[in-house]
Amino acid sequence: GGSADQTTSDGTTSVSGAASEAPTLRLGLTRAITNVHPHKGGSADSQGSIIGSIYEALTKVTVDGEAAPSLAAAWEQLDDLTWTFTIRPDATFSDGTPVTAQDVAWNFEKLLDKEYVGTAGASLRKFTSSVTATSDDTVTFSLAAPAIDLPSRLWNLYIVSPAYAESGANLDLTALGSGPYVLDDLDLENGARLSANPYWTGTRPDFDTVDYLVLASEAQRVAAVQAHEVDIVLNLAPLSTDGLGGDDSTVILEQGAQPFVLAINERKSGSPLAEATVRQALNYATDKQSIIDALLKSAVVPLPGQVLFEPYGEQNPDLSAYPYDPTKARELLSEAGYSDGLQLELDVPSGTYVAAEAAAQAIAAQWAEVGITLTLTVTPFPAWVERQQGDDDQASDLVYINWGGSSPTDLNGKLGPFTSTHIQGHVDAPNYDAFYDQALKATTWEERQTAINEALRVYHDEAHTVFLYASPFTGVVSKSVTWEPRAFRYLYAYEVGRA
Amino acid sequence: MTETLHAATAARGHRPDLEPAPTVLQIRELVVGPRPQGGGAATRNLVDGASLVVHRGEMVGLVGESGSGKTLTALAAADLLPAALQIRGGQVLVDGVDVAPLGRRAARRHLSSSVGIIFQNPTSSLNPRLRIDAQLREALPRGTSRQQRRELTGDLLGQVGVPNVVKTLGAYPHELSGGLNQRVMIAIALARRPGLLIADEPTTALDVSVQAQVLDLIDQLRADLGIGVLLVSHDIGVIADRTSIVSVMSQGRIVETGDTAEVLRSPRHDYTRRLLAAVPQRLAPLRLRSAERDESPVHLEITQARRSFVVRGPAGSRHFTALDGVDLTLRQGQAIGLVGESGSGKTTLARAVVGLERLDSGTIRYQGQDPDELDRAAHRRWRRDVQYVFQDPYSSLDPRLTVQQTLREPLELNHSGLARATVNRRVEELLDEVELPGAFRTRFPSELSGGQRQRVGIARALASDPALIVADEPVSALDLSVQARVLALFGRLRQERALSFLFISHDLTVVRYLCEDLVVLRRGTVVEQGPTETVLRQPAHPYTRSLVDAVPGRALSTLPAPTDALDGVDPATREEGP
Amino acid sequence: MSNATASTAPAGRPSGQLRSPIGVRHLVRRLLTGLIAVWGAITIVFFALYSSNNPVLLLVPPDAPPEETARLTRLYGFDQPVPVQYVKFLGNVVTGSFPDSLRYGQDPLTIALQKVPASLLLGAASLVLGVLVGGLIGYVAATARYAWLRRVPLSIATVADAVPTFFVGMVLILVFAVTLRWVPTMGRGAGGVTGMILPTITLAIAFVPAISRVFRTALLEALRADHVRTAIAKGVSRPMVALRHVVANAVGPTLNVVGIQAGVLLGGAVVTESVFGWPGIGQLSINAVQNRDYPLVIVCVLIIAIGFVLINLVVDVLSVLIEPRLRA
Amino acid sequence: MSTATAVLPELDERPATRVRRPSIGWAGRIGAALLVVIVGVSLLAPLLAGDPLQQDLASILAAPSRAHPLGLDEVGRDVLDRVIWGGRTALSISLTAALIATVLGLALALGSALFGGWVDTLCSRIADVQLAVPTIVLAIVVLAFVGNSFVPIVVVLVLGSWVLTFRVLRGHARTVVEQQYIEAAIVAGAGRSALARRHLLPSVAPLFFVAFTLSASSALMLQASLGFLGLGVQPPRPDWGAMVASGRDALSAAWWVATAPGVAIVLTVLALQLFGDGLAERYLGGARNSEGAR
Ligand SMILES: Nc1ncnc2c1ncn2[C@@H]1O[C@H](COP(=O)(O)OP(=O)(O)OP(=O)(O)O)[C@@H](O)[C@H]1O
Ligand SMILES: Nc1ncnc2c1ncn2[C@@H]1O[C@H](COP(=O)(O)OP(=O)(O)OP(=O)(O)O)[C@@H](O)[C@H]1O
Ligand SMILES: [Mg+2]
Ligand SMILES: [Mg+2]
Repeated sequence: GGSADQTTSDGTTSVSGAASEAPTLRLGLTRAITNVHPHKGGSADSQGSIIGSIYEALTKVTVDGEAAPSLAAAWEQLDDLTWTFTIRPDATFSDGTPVTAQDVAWNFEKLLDKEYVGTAGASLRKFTSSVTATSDDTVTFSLAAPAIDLPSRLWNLYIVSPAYAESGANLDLTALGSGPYVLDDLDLENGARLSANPYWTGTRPDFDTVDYLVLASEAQRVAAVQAHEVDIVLNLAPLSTDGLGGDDSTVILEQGAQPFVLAINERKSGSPLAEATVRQALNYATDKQSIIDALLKSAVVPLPGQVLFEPYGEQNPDLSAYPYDPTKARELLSEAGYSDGLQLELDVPSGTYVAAEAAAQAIAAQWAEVGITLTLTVTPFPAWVERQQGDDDQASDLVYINWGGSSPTDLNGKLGPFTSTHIQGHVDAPNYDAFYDQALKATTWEERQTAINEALRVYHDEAHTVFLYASPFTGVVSKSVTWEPRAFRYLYAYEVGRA
Repeated sequence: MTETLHAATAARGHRPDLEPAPTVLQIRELVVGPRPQGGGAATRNLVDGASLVVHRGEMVGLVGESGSGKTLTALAAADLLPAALQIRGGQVLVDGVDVAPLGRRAARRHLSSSVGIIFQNPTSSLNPRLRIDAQLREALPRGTSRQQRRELTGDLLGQVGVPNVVKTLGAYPHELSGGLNQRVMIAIALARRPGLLIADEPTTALDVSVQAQVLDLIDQLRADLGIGVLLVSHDIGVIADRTSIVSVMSQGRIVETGDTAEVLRSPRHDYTRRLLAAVPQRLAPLRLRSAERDESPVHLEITQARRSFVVRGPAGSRHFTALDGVDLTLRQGQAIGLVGESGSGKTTLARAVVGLERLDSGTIRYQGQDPDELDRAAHRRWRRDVQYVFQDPYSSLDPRLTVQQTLREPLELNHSGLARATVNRRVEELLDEVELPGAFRTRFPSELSGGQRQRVGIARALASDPALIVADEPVSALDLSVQARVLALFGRLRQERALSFLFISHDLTVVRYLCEDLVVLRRGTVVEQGPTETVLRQPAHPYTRSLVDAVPGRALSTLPAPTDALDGVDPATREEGP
Repeated sequence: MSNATASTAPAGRPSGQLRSPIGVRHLVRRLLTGLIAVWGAITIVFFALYSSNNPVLLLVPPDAPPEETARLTRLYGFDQPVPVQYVKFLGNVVTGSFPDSLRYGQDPLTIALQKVPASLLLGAASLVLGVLVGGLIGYVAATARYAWLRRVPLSIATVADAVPTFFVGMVLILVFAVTLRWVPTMGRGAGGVTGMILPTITLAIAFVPAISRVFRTALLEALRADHVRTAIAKGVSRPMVALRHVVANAVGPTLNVVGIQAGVLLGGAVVTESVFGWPGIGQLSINAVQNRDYPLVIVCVLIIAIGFVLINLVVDVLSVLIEPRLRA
Repeated sequence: MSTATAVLPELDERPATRVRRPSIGWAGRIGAALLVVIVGVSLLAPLLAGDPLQQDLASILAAPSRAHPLGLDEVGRDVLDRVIWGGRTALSISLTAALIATVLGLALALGSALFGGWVDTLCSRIADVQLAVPTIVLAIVVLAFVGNSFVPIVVVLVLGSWVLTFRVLRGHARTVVEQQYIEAAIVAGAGRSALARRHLLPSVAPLFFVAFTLSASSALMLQASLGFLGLGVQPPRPDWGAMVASGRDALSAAWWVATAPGVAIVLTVLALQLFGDGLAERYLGGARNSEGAR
């Protein structure tokens, strides 16, 4: 069983004092839950963590970023376009029925159906022709394009009981999976209660019941930590962690897995941002380091001139960060004909990213020095999405965003959002698009890395985004529990142990 | 004449020949003033050394102008002064007991069982939220058993002449008429069998006919139960009819006390004399045009006027017919008095005449024409010709306008071409006409007394140089003395200008003074009309008769009439502005 | 006038027997005006919502092709002209069948109704607390013997009136939950009943000032009323005068204000619920707005407006019950 | 000449004195003084305060000191400067909104009172609609969907506060219309416009100012709440509500960041309310005390 290996506590979450016998594990989520649909994806900060605790996918991603067995005990690549996965024999849904290959194939059939509500299949459809049950415990993937990292592309395509799904259950709000927990109670605004799955055959998790609590604002998170109302909470602003920690809890303040950038809208009619020199100027005008030092407590590094960075991505060693050089920025601007300054607009999704508003205001102040007037618009995340997904002219010039994969090998997640075709993106980067496509379809790891390096170089040279810094990975973990921090922020209940 | 008066007073409990009955109330040198507020200097005393005695079985009258301190004296006797006031000196003995040294609780206990008190407005004196039954029970002496209470409440209501006892017990005050509520109040006052009943203007808020009934009841209870009554009133007629002893109050002092008949016949104090002079019963009627009356052209003709109102309540709406086919003809120069009980439709009719109210059906023709059918210019002329004088001199003047602004309004609106100087001259003339000094021009209504305000109201009506004045109870909100002066003003206007008058009043004596013709309205229909004297002497309709009978002050008419009371009011003696 | 009313007084019935306290027609009329208000409310919201973008964009996965957007737009009917959508929408309201919540993927009415009990609980608790405290302050301010007692509590209430609900909530959390740890920061979870304390206080503070001011004024008015003098003259004991004749007569006007304050209560609930994470309709509506969940927003506003109308209807009926003068 | 006539004039009532209105009271005066200070400081912000956008990333969340009496905020801006400039934001928005709302309420109230009938019914129904949706809900919906810049915020605040003026003024205007002096003016020949000009407007004028102050206080409160919920003016423009919200995250580490603007809100709202109550006391015998009574 893939999930059998319980992580042991490392230095960060070492035991201290008497172990809590509290029956319930309390985990903080940072955003209201959208749904718990197994086929609609889900953010690590909200339902992603819940879904991963009640469902299993064929594979899972370990803390180290490797694809590991989960519902599939093993897999095999037969040729460039054919893979087989063998289902774990003791896998059982939480109603007691065994998980069969037919069940898995049914799920993928749904995911590959264009009309299906579950949207997580969208990227799968691009390279998969069909998924069929070839025996009682094997499913076979027939691909349309090579995918050498197929196992790590499957980790969040969860398998729901077909009988349950077809019984008319609302999968947005109820669940029946084969994971270590079952969903007892769900309140999308406030959280969920989980209890141990009686049919779970793997290692029994330490906690029989788990409360996921939505703590949607920084203040709520801080207050909950201070009042000892949660065992683990993530996504605190680095500055808020100052007074926290101590005898009974440990503070996490590390570099996270995803990059922060200011995504650029290059396709707005008449936008100065269509010119590479202007975009480069923006990069030179941004003093990443002082923001990191002031607002992020120096926990992260500036992006090395690319959106991938070690140890979470295939960094191009030849690139390095744009230095802070306002003089150069001003030169580039006047070169582009904007010596009199420039008016730009920056959208900041509110309550979504730690310290985002403060950082945006700091950037606005820095850019003001090279003659760029930056108008901020802080809007709730969904409003922001709506605007960003609209057409080019309606979307904002710039967007403060944390785009990145959900696992170390998730190339689609890590590089996809930066392409010209991405629905939230508004860049015009055909060269990058081509290299990205090559990387996706590569049949060898070397081929893939070469393409990635090229893509990253193009993105850097043409400055298709304003590279900021790695996202901070922050949180507070009570010393009554043990948890090995995951920089991708998934907070799976079964990974938390009693100290 | 003197004999009859004496007989009357004897019947009212004054027994000069016998040992004086025990006193139930004795007020000695009472001083009432504001409670000192935060160490502020002593302010004016509102009652300033009043003394008064009420014996068992006797009805004592307390009379005086408004604000003279009658109510405060009565309240002080029952220890019910408003929180801002206090007794500053003197003594109050109730049933021979000085209440001051008793302490709050004991005083309250003593007073509540020995003094019953009823007030001017019976409906607001009852708790609107409780049924009559509950309010009566509360008044019963402590220690009365449940069973007894149930019986006693019924008995009490029976005693005060409430017709349908069961229904009344279950009713809320707002469901009962004022007269009935006053009876309930009396029942409450009597519940603890007190020796003294204090009645503060018990009938002022009631209809004339109801007034008489309530006063009869009090009188009868006095005789039957032998209680002493302190009857506070500003109505000399009521005092004359009902009391054996009267105290006259002026500016916080009792200026004269004595046998009622004696005081009325030969008032010793100046103030009492003035009070008596202003009594409308004693004004000789104006007689202006009785001879040529029928020849003058018809000025105003009302035919079959009907008007009903939708009265909305939480339980739904119902129709109430205020005017039910009224016919009335007013000739040039004629003054018609319109009388009738409250709610009979007098005001509705008057407002319809001046166009403030629409009729449902019927017509009102002014000089043969329906104002609604007039063209613009003619309509304006009609507007100017027909003017209205309101009952309430307080709310009929805009508090934000000075006297001259108020008077300018009709001048500016109706004669828009007038030069400023002309307007100002007209204002002066108008003030002169209503006997107000020119210096009053710049005053605001709040700086005027009621009588002065009413004069401004009259001047405003005169400003448009009208031909017909409709006056709706123009004097009933005024003090007697003021009332007399305003009536004199109306009389003079009638003499000097060729005005037609529609004069509304519930007071027959007022109408008798001013109008030679009378129309009696009842429930929206005219029940009787004709020359005033005729109608009053030989009322044909029983309703008219009851109205005439109910007029208080029968005793006054037996006094020698000071015939010339108002004839010679001299404009030169009008008051000066400060 | 009084004669006229006397003649229409209800026929004699023994006291104590129940009368219909309020006319059915009156109730119906109030209900109708209430419905008009509700209709107006949701219409405003409808047009506010539909004047903005196409919410379907939210449902479209990032890497979906443009056809996907068009398909979902058609599916949800956002492509139709606004009047058509409006008529359809009114039809939905009347039949109570709304399009599925975009976020919950199910009938928004069910979801919203599930949140109502929590809101009711919070609202009722703070109403009781607010009325008690406000009433007490008003009573003291009107009747206390000492000037400081008449002034100080009322002044505190006046100052409290100037403190925004969110600030109250924030300070209460900092002091009582974080620093003193007497109560939980959140309205639910492990907290149980103790979790209710802070939100209840916060919400109550929002309308204590109004209640105390109005109750004070009503009391002063009732104290001045003639019938109080009658009661004292009758020899009714002081506490009974205070209770039956003064306080009872001051309740009516105060109740009216409670009705008007219902809006404050509901609005305050929105802020309070989201500050404390109280799982009620207020929190749901803010989240629905932030998630651009159109059907759910409409249903939330609908429920809040109906709540307001119902509260006022109840106030109406209560006023008539305690205020016989209002009965015909 | 008879005795009666000689004495009559003397009897003619008590001396008439100019009735003095009650003053706005000590609380009203405190409110007025506070208001003068707040408005004055806001007007003089360019002279009194430094640049509210000036950042010092090196010393964020610095505690109050001589140089920065109220400390620095989460991006190292001077909190005092921001509070002062925030006053300009708060006052400009809420006073504009209150002015529009009061004028609107006045116009509708006068229309209702003068025309009565269906005009009155219509206006009252609209007011009912407005009351049935708590302003904050309406504001959240409108701002979230229409966007939050100056104009929509003002519109929302107007929507939220015109009813107050309307109800108070309508009630008052209706009692005025029922006064006999209005009928007297009609009899004297006044039409609707003359009534409005000569009698109604002067009589509601003081109330207008009362309503304006109280509307301004409720608008300010609402505007602060919107700022707190992130629906106010956009950063970095200083806004009290938004400052409280961002300071709230660091409340236990740097209490001054949230407290200073919070206290500013309370003081300003309080000043407006005290002043408004004072005016109400003076002109109405307490408008807010009888709120909803009519
Ligand atoms: N609570 C009070 N505080 C201050 N002054 C008062 C108070 N009550 C009455 N007064 C004043 O005391 C004086 C006497 O009042 P009182 O009510 O006794 O007059 P009255 O003779 O009964 O007059 P009316 O005939 O109008 O009833 C008046 O000038 C009145 O203004
Ligand atoms: N606008 C109105 N709406 C409803 N009912 C009205 C209205 N005006 C008058 N009424 C009713 O019509 C009836 C007649 O009223 P009106 O004022 O004409 O009587 P009145 O004879 O002048 O009485 P009073 O002597 O009390 O002044 C009363 O019962 C009154 O309640
Ligand atoms: Mg009196
Ligand atoms: Mg009348």
